[in-house]
Amino acid sequence: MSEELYNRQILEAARERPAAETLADADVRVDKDNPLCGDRVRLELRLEDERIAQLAHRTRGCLLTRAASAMVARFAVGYGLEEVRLLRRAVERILAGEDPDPRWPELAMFRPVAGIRSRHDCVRLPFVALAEALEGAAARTQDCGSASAED
Amino acid sequence: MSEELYNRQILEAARERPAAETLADADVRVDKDNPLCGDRVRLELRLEDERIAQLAHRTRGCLLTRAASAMVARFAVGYGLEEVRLLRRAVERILAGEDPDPRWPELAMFRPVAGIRSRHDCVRLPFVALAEALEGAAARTQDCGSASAED
Amino acid sequence: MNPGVDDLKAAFPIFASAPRPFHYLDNAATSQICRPALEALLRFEGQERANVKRGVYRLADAATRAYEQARSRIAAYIGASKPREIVFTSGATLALNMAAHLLEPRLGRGDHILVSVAEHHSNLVPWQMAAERRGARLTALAVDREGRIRIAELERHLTARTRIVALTHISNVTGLITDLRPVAEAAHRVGAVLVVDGAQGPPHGPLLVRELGCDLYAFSAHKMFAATGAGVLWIREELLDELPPFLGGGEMVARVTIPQTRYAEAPRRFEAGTPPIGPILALGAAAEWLMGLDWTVIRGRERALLDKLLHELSRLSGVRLVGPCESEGRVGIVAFVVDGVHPHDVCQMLDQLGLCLRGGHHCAQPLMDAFGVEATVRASLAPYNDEEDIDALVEGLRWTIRRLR
Amino acid sequence: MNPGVDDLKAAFPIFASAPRPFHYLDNAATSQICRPALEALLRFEGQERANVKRGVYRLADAATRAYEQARSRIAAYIGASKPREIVFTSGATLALNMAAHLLEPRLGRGDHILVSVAEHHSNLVPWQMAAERRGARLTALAVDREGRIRIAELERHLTARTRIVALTHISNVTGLITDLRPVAEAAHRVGAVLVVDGAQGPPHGPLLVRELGCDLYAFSAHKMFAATGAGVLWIREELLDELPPFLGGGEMVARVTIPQTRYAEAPRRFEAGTPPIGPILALGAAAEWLMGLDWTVIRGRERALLDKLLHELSRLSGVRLVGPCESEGRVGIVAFVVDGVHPHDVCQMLDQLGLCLRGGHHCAQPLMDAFGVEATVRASLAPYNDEEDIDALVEGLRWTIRRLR
Ligand SMILES: Cc1ncc(COP(=O)(O)O)c(C=O)c1O
Ligand SMILES: Cc1ncc(COP(=O)(O)O)c(C=O)c1O
Repeated sequence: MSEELYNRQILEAARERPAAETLADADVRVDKDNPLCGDRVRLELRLEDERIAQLAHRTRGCLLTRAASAMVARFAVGYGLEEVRLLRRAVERILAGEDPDPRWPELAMFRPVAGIRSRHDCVRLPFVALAEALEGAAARTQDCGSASAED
Repeated sequence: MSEELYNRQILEAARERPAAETLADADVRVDKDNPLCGDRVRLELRLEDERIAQLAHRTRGCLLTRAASAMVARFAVGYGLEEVRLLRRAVERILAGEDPDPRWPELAMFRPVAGIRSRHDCVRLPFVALAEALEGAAARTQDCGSASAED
Repeated sequence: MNPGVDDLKAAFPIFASAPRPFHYLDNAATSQICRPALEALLRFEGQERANVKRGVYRLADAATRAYEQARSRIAAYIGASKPREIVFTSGATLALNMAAHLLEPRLGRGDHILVSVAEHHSNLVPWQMAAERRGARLTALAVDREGRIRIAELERHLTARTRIVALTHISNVTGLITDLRPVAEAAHRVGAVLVVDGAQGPPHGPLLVRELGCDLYAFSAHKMFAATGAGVLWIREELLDELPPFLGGGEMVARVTIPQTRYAEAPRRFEAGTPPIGPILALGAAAEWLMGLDWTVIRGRERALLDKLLHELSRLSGVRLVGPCESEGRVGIVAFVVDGVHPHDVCQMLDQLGLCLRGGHHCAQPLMDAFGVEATVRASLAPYNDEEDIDALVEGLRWTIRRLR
Repeated sequence: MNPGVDDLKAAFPIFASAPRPFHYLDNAATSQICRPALEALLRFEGQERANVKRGVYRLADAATRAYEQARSRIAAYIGASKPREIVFTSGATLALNMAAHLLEPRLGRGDHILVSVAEHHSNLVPWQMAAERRGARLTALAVDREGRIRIAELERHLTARTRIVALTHISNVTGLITDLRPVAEAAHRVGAVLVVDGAQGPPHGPLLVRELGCDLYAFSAHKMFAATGAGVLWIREELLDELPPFLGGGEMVARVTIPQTRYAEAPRRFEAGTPPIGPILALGAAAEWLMGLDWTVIRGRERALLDKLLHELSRLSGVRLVGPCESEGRVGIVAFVVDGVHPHDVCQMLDQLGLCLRGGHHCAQPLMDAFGVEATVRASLAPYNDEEDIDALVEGLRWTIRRLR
């Protein structure tokens, strides 16, 4: 299993360059570090109706993190909070050594990482960034909606 | 060896009551604790020409400490700093498992303690108190003798 | 009944190798290690050793995984709600010092810390030091004649300025179990946190730390049948994220520059440097093994031995119990004095019969003062003790009294 | 030549059991345990276990004796003038935190602590924390392009307000040995004490800590072929009696009452609670065994391996050394990057060939910043490494570069 860790899918995904590294009119921006190695994902989203209309990322990281960022970029446009959470769960399934969620068969490329716990965070990082970005946006909307006394 | 730890000599010495527990006209008084168990020796000395003219002690301790105090009481009258230091060394010899100094054959009773390091301080306590008392007295005399600017 | 409970000595390697007779009754000081703990220690140190938390090679990855598994096992053993509530330390004493430092920022000049007269020095001196650094006040709940902490006096001590209540779960001198629930409620009512010295708790079986009502709980591995060198500070999750770090160093940081440092999340924030990995894995293995035992049986047996011991001691003339005479509300720890014979001499004599007991103040001088003694002899039981140990002790005491009094 | 130096792998149990190939090159993180240390650990935990410092029965007495013998052995290994200068801790990180707390009373508002950019977080964060608590200033000596601490700039940093200089003995990233003598002289001239992070020192042979000129010296057992869970803070005798205690608890006191405590003498004053006895006995056994080896031979061999490693790495296209290119003035620790391949990916690939190397910032982020890198791969040597390990590493790097770049 470990032999296929750097499989062709991961190597190719890691080489994918994002359509954009930054967005002029981003609604949300999240920076997420991996404290283990200092790797960093910066994610920017433009939202429409609480769904992702456009996504940019700048990823400085290992092959696993870069491949994971590429997956985020590939999947996320059109997603709302619900889908993003399902995607997070699908990633955890893979890292727990389970079969991939049929909605995202590409995640299977990360199967060999299941056996190497110290690398789980490398795969998680971009997905966590995505979830936080959307959750943060949702919370903000809610806060405004509930007209809390915050300022 | 350990079988004879509580030998007749030690048991008898531990039962000896001091001639005096306290002196009305003591020149030096030293309190010495064994931090291991809180045992305590209070030693009072009357000096003449820097030699011990009279000795009293109050010993609250185990059989070993009490036997050691009895030895101090038995030996020390007439001693000056020199003899007290030799006696200290003789005690260390015994605790190191060596033959007793021929000047103090009675110390042989403590031979079995050599093998039990945690009890060495029980035997030492009264002898250390004695040495400190005389060293303290000598230092004070010196201080006065050299007319130091202390006050 | 659980297999193995009938011959527990077989699970503790020392009984196979120690010269006979061997009656180990100093379990409150340190207990003997169980085979699963010793094997985990040996396996890690001798065959699978790598540092944790950083390496990506398989050996290091496995070590990290085992380390986190130990955290989960210990969380389960003490009934923590999450593994992240478990902070590894080198022992109960460091855990209690850590507690004092973590809580120190809450102490202002004139604020109040409440302890008890029954505390082990490790749950007293750190609070004295913290009080001194912050100009806080420290008071102590008294004990009754039998050493019971006077919980009834709580209300007299607690004030709006009380920030910390630090009490022992089980006294290492009397074996008395503190009734913590009312203390927790009273402490929380005035806004104080309750820190519990649990050094003598986990050796007597799995517990539910959340139900005790306390906020921090400290204990040592070497007293619960694992290796020397490891300990735990349990911190209630609600507090975890608001407490500052104590020790600085590798692994507890998120980002370090010369002018400043951003700290990592709990529990990493509290675990600076290379942890005592081997001892921690041993602790995890011990917790796992202990969880599988039938504690109803073990506790019942301990109680029966304790009853027997108390009964026999009370019949020995010249022996005086220090602490209660009954087995109610306590574990198998019994302190006593032999009139006219120093505790160290008693223990030294008993040693000649293969009996290992401790004499001294048991790091509880204020309690000794309360009892009006300098020191006591102490017998403390573990699941591997049996009637023979008690019989040998009683016989040994008779012999000692004959010879030394 | 000393018997055994030719086949040192035989003295380290892991090499007999680890699946082949096994090339352990992460010694700066944790080294493997030597047989004498493992046996001492096992013997104590499994067969001779008792708490130290208090019991009078033979088992406890023997444990105390062994504990003090370990203190003497370690004093001899590092060239301390007295065993009492050795304070046992749970590791280098705790030792450095202890140093910071012991020295903290010397820091007034506006006083100055000097460190360097090359420090491990464990010798930086505790000083940041102390500076923050006392309102003191912290500055850092810069490093040159190869990571050498700029000792020449000492005079610019030191002032009459400098109280503490805290530097590494040997960098865990570059292997560079700090020239401590001139630092000690300059520090002492302004009345400052010199604290040295010796984590990477004792693994490279016996030393003479007094001749280094420093005042406190901290290190860990697990990096010098002993068990995890123990460490040492050496304190120069002249300072021993004037430093206050740090951790409070059992064994470090002379007399305790509720209002106040009188502390014991050094080193007991600094050793609160039950120490990591097993790991400390293992450390003593390791020190004793290491003392018997021929370090002229071992150092010569390490130097030759280091030369070979540096030479091979410099010939590999795509590999860039981080730190100096020569073996002068350093031990066998080499950091490098593979252009375009993340250090973690490099290490993960190497692992597939049985090579254990660390990738990351090595708890030295300020040094990484100075080098302008996020992380590096690091190979670190121990006496049991040989040419095969170097050859395997070079081969592994070639393969990694072919596959991942
Ligand atoms: C230079 C240096 N200092 C301090 C430490 C901290 O040692 P430990 O993690 O054993 O406490 C290390 C080891 O990681 C080190 O290499
Ligand atoms: C009640 C109690 N608290 C604290 C401690 C301190 O534990 P350790 O010495 O393992 O740090 C002990 C053990 O001596 C104890 O019995």
